[in-house]
Amino acid sequence: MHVEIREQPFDPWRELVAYQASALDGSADYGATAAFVGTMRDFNEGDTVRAMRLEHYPGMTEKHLEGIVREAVEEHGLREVLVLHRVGRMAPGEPIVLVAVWSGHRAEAFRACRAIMEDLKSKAPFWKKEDLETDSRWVERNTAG
Amino acid sequence: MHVEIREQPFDPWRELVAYQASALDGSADYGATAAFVGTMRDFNEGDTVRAMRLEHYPGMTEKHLEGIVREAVEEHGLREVLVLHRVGRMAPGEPIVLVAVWSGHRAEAFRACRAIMEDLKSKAPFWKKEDLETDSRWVERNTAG
Amino acid sequence: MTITVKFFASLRERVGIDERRIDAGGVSTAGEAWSAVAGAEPLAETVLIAVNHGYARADTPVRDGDEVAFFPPVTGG
Amino acid sequence: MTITVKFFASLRERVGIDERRIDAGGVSTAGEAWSAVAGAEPLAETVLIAVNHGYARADTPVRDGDEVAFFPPVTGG
Repeated sequence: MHVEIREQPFDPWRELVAYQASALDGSADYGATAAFVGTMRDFNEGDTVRAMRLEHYPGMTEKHLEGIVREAVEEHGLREVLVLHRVGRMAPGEPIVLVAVWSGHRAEAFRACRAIMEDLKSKAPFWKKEDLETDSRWVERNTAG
Repeated sequence: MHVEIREQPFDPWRELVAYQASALDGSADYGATAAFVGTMRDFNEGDTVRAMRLEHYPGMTEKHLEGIVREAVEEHGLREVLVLHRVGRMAPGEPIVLVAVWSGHRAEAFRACRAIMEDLKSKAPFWKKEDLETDSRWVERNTAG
Repeated sequence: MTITVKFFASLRERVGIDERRIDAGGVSTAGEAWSAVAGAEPLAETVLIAVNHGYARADTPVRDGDEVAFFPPVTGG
Repeated sequence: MTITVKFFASLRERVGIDERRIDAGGVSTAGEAWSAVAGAEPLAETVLIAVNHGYARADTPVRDGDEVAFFPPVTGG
């Protein structure tokens, strides 16, 4: 299991491949991999977004994400989990979050990947501030899953 | 949208990255990517599996998968979809199927990725025959999602 | 004036036929195409049927030029 | 004998404070830690509270050495 906060842009698929190679290389005991990537859009609530700043609570954020992952592993019997989340200043098109889950069968993989994302969005301490054309604003609330 | 049957092993994550680069390059109008990869396991129903042969119905399989994808795009308002499925002789650890979905928000991406996989597993004409230690057998039924 | 009949996977092995062209005369449904090729072997409930690459039933009409396929439950993915 | 109080995101901007250490004397709950730093500004229902990196409530006890944080609804992912 691995959870990490990144201050620099990352390629989520390259990270997934590298993690799979290191944590699962040579094993053929998992049948399902489910992955989700959230990407920064250039448009939100009717406005063009030029850039975004993602703030987090160092220490609590990592601890909370590790708790989410541990719970998911126990509940769904997962083989491996990788969670990466960007913080700092970022541009449209850049990945914000990667959640990847490896398990024996597809039902657990789908359920766990989604459960981790929902918990992350509703409880992990991250906050987005968007730079619009002329001013900036805090995103007030995440949409329901 | 792209659907393809492959007779040779493929790297699903490399395919996903290549497809995203060609079909979605430069756009920041999607916020969510959900992907599923099914991998051949070396163990099934209590037996060690040495190899597998995947048979399909050329013509009908592609047509059915294209129908599934078209329906998912309409129902969930997807931005892009990529479906690759292996056929022929394969070894444990090799990817069998990739379903990748791009959409505006995460709810549609998760739902559509799973819906495409469930439909594929329950209706697309593919059949698996497993080579065990001493004999071979047809897989009789897919597990429920 | 022919109908193409195909069998897949375990059903192909059991019936012992991959593909056969039959005379369309006297064959008006998918079920009749089965009987024309498989003879006395009954068409089991679990067998899936496709006509021209779309799912069908034993009573689905078939005609000259059609392709009828029979196969066991699918196990892809 | 101190408690560390932190504010994040829009709440940090509104209160105008990032982090402050306060005397633990006379502060026995997270809500009292808020009042000790934010003064008359009421602790809104929507504000989330954490004590030592775990979610808490206004009446959660705090003591010397604890870290108490206040922040708006989270918007990650």
